[in-house]
Amino acid sequence: MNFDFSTSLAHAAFKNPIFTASGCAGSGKELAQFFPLHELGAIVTKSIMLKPRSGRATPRMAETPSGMLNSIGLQGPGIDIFLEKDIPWLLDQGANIIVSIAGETVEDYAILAQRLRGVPGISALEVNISCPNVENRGQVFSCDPITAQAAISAVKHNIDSQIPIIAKLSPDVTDIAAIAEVCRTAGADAFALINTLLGMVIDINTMRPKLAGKTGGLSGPAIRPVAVRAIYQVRSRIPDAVILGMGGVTHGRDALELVLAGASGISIGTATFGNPNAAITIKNELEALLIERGFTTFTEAVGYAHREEN
Amino acid sequence: MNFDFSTSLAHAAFKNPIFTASGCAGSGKELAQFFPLHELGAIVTKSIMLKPRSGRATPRMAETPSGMLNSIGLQGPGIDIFLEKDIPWLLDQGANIIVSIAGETVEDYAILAQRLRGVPGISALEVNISCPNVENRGQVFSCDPITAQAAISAVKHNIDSQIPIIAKLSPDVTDIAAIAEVCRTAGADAFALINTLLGMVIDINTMRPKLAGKTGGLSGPAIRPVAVRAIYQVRSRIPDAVILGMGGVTHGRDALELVLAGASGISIGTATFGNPNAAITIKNELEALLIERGFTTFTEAVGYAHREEN
Amino acid sequence: MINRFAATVAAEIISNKKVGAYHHIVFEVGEIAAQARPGNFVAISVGGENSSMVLRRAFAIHRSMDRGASGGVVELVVAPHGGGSKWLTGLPVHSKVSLTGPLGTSFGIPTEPVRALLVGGGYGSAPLFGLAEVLKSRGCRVDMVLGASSAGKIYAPIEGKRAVSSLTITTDDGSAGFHGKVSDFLPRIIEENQIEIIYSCGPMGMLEAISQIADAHNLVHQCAVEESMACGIGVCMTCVLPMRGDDGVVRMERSCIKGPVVDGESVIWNTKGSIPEGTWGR
Amino acid sequence: MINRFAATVAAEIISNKKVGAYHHIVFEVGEIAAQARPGNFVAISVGGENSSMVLRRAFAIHRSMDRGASGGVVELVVAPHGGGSKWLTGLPVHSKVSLTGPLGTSFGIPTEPVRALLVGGGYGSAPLFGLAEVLKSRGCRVDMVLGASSAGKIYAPIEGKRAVSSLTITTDDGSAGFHGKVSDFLPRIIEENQIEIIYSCGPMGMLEAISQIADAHNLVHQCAVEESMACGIGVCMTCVLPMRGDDGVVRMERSCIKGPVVDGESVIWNTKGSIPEGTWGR
Ligand SMILES: Cc1cc2nc3c(=O)[nH]c(=O)nc-3n(C[C@H](O)[C@H](O)[C@H](O)COP(=O)(O)OP(=O)(O)OC[C@H]3O[C@@H](n4cnc5c(N)ncnc54)[C@H](O)[C@@H]3O)c2cc1C
Ligand SMILES: Cc1cc2nc3c(=O)[nH]c(=O)nc-3n(C[C@H](O)[C@H](O)[C@H](O)COP(=O)(O)OP(=O)(O)OC[C@H]3O[C@@H](n4cnc5c(N)ncnc54)[C@H](O)[C@@H]3O)c2cc1C
Ligand SMILES: Cc1cc2nc3c(=O)[nH]c(=O)nc-3n(C[C@H](O)[C@H](O)[C@H](O)COP(=O)(O)O)c2cc1C
Ligand SMILES: Cc1cc2nc3c(=O)[nH]c(=O)nc-3n(C[C@H](O)[C@H](O)[C@H](O)COP(=O)(O)O)c2cc1C
Ligand code: FES
Ligand code: FES
Repeated sequence: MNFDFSTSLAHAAFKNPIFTASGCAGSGKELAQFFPLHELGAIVTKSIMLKPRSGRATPRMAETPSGMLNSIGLQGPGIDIFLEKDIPWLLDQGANIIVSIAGETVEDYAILAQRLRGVPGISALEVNISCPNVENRGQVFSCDPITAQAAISAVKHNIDSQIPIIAKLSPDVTDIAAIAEVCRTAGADAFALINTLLGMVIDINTMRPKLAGKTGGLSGPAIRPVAVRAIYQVRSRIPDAVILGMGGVTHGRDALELVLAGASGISIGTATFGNPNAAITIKNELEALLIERGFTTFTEAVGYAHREEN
Repeated sequence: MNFDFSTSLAHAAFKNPIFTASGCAGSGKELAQFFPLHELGAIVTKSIMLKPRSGRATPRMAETPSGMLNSIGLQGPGIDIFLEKDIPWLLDQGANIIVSIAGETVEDYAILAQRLRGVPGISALEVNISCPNVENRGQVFSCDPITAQAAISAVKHNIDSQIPIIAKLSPDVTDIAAIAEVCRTAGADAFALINTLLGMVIDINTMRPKLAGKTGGLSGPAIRPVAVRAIYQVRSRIPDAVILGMGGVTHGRDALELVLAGASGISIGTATFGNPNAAITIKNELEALLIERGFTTFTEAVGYAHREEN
Repeated sequence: MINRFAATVAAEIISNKKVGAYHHIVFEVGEIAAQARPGNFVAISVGGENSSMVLRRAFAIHRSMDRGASGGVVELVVAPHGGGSKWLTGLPVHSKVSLTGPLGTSFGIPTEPVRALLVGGGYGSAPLFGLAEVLKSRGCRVDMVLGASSAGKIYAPIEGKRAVSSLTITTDDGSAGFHGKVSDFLPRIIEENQIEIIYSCGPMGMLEAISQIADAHNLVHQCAVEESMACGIGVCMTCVLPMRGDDGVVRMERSCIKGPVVDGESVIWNTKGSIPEGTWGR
Repeated sequence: MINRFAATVAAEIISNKKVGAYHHIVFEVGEIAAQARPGNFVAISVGGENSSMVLRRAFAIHRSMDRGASGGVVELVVAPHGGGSKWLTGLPVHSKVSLTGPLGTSFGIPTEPVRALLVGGGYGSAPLFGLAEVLKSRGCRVDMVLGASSAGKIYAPIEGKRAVSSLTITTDDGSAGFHGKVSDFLPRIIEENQIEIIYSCGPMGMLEAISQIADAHNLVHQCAVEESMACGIGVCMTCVLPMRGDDGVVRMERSCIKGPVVDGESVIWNTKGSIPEGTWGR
């Protein structure tokens, strides 16, 4: 079959549109046991911060109907160890890498971008601005147009110009397309939609919030309709928006929904927890579904649900 | 067992805390075939508007993982027929009634409140401000503090003072507690949390949005963690907030979660579609769970998850 | 008003057999079997206790039998379509499912013997055999036309044919019976058999085509419609379709309680995706 | 690093029997049985195709048997707890489930014959019998203490006892064996049997108590911990617990790949709900 499965996010090209989701693939090593990482379009790394982070206390997760809550709190080794250990290892595997970064202040974002500047082998930067801003009462950066813009600008001014910037947005806002617009103005080349929804589970035995951090991020199939809506909305408002979609994709058919809504790439998160090989299965299923529908290239299908009525 | 299951929303008392959810119990007649309506704390009527409404075109629904989308578009007979037919019938059944109203303009809300003024047998008014404001590009009233406040004020100034006003809020906002605060200032006595989340499903065969209205409201167990979080947040920000909770309650244990988070009453929506007797089963299960946990009155359990660590 | 006999029972599957493209499934349902009329449907919970599918699935009652003290049964003909119906067709005997029924309206039975034509598309034939028996017992002559995309999707059990004077089969691909759509053959059958009333059940496109033919021949046409239903009991307003009332006003009516069996003439067809102009409250 | 033999297979249930409060379930798993070591666990998808439960459930391998060409089996002891485990214990034989394993670390086997004490709480006894056999085959003396809240929750199959020199049973309610907690009896047993190493598996509170006793007696203590796990393969970071590394630094380590079997001494116990001071990155 002569189907062209390749895709691109702004000026970064990938051999196929199925990626891991940030925070859902460990350092890559753990998944590599189940399949060769270079079979995916890209590995999106866990959001890395400046310093080592212990993350939140446990319990850190609760299963919910067709989903789960997590409150990892961005546990990680910090940018130095990450650059020294994780990146070279991923490159060794022949993996395409999208580095996800997260900061607590606008300056953090700037410094992280500087540290990544000139590092070879990075295809794109995902800027996780769905995390708390310590300078602003812990309000999430992407929940406020001003801080969202500031974080993206900080990255834009400090990273190599050929590295696309993907702004990762929270769905917990009144108007996600408006946030996307300011991020674009600030220099974002693409959007990652969506991060988790804020949720809570109360343990009916202890009669307190189940997670040590009280609230957590809701992911999995439960949120897929919100992801599809967010992608569709952003694509409607910004017709040439480049979108990396995610949220509850578990089967090829789910990925197809997000693609039709406007996603040029699909990240697989929670599905991997239920099935270590999920990303590969989804990749194969998506390809088959697209061919079945008569597409000859993947990119034809991107945003196809927006076409005029005939 | 000497368990006191009664509850109140501001100055309205109910014999138990399990209600129907607006739009999920028809006019009451349909459910009455499965159980006597007076067995519930109250029947919350489908949001009524000034004029008859055809609602949206079909398809109006799509099932989603542990949830569903609907886009009914507030189909209904308008306030006149509603007052003439539905209210007397419900009163005949011995049902406690909470009337839900929805407007397209601030003036609509004012007129609806006037029409309901002095109507006997209404326990409370649920003001659905999670609907589009035609005067403001169709933006949902409760998504903007100014329009939210205006709609609630309009009701407050026109309804009998002894009828509690319950502001029903959309979770699709950056800060739901902030919206609750302005509604309270405008005269809301209680909050109904939460309305549906905006979602979309794309039909992978037609490759277009599945609903005729494109987007729809996401309800059911999938959104329960968002409901619990919203209730907990509003109760944290406004410690004496009175809350009618809803969102994915399907079993007694789910109701208990919302109660512990801060809900004084629980509305049952989507669960009724899966099981016509759901509200009654949930009522019985909730009572048993509360007794099992040593509560002697329902109200002791309300917001119990907020208690200090010991 | 909603079917006043409706109740929810834990129904045991006592037989589940593949028949062509469908499964014929028999449920032990107790007293409600006695209340079921041809055209009524049941709504079944699917996927078991921890199912991600929160809504019931609607299925037309194929036949129902009240066996007195030994309990009643209803039979369904189920096409394995998506997750819910596949789960149901995959259940072993003795499984129990939550079943609500009988729901909705039933086919109107003429008080006089008439010449009736029953038209079914795919699994839409299911409710027609029970109807045929009732009509036959009232002295009616019953002709039947069943159509489907291909042979395997024609559901026509041998015992069902007893009550039928003639049975015409059509398939889109010609793999059984006549090659074509049922509507291609109706005018001739109507005329040859001097049909006085049409009953139909099947895809909406087929019902619309039959309505036009019934109109042209000035015949009463009772059809069982099929809209996406969330509740099946009239409380959710998802299953509506535009229908003209006796007062001439078009309203968005719930197909689960005003239907599934409706008067074909009263339906405003082919409006999927829009509300017809002049509809009440538009 | 994650268990390098881990793979996902469609495992057929070939036996499922209720034993006291538990179900003993045998799965046909093919080649991976040969790789399983005492202490490893498997992760199973629950609820079937349209399940609302999106995460796998972790179960310690009770025993595993490589039967060469006729395929390998693993046996689990499953407590019906919530939706997922109840679904699993309710499955009929010949059902297939998706099973990933073997996962995690295994109990370290001493190279010299030693006097080992194996302590299990509830279904935590499951992995200990396989361990006992291995230890016995290496010439170790094996004593065992099993505790639970009541008699029905003691899992101690007769054939499992073969490898054990002494078996002490304790229950919280006194319904079997000694009345009390396992930890109440350990000091005496340790001393009487001159125990050199303790292996344990059970609730976290019990493991902590044993750790203290092991400390006091200056014994090595290998315990299998149990944290809520979303992935079981090291990619999600939900299952962490604070552990002191060889470098003396406390880190939040993943119990699914650094564990479940860890050195009791290295765990910072009783920190649920908080991160211990001095933890790396706190
Ligand atoms: C009154 C009535 C009678 C019916 N009788 C029969 C029958 O006798 N035999 C039979 O095989 N099928 C019948 N159907 C169709 C049957 O309800 C659907 O095939 C079934 O709901 C599909 O569920 P699923 O989970 O397999 O598919 P999915 O496509 O996964 O279902 C997703 C959702 O869409 C709804 N849905 C999907 N297809 C239909 C449809 N065609 N009509 C209504 N809702 C749909 C489902 O109820 C569910 O909520 C009838 C439908 C109605 C409304
Ligand atoms: C390494 C390991 C080994 C285990 N071995 C066994 C065993 O041999 N036999 C046995 O009966 N059980 C064992 N468990 C516990 C078993 O995993 C839980 O009982 C099971 O996950 C509960 O799922 P549920 O759907 O029935 O309950 P629910 O409470 O509905 O589960 C909800 C969620 O919480 C998680 N969860 C709930 N309880 C536990 C728990 N105790 N530990 C970890 N996650 C939990 C589930 O995985 C699920 O994601 C083990 C757990 C771990 C981590
Ligand atoms: C355990 C877990 C950890 C996550 N960590 C991160 C993270 O570090 N950075 C980030 O941008 N998103 C993170 N996410 C969000 C995911 O990348 C993804 O946006 C979200 O989970 C929705 O996709 P899914 O439903 O496929 O999981 C995390 C999600 C989960 C479940
Ligand atoms: C079919 C349907 C119709 C609804 N109609 C209304 C309505 O008219 N007014 C309103 O305030 N909420 C309406 N809702 C929202 C519900 O009242 C409720 O807030 C929401 O569905 C969450 O609860 P649930 O998950 O229990 O359904 C509707 C929900 C559904 C599913
Ligand atoms: S299906 Fe709910 S009203 Fe008809
Ligand atoms: S369970 Fe996911 S990292 Fe351990």
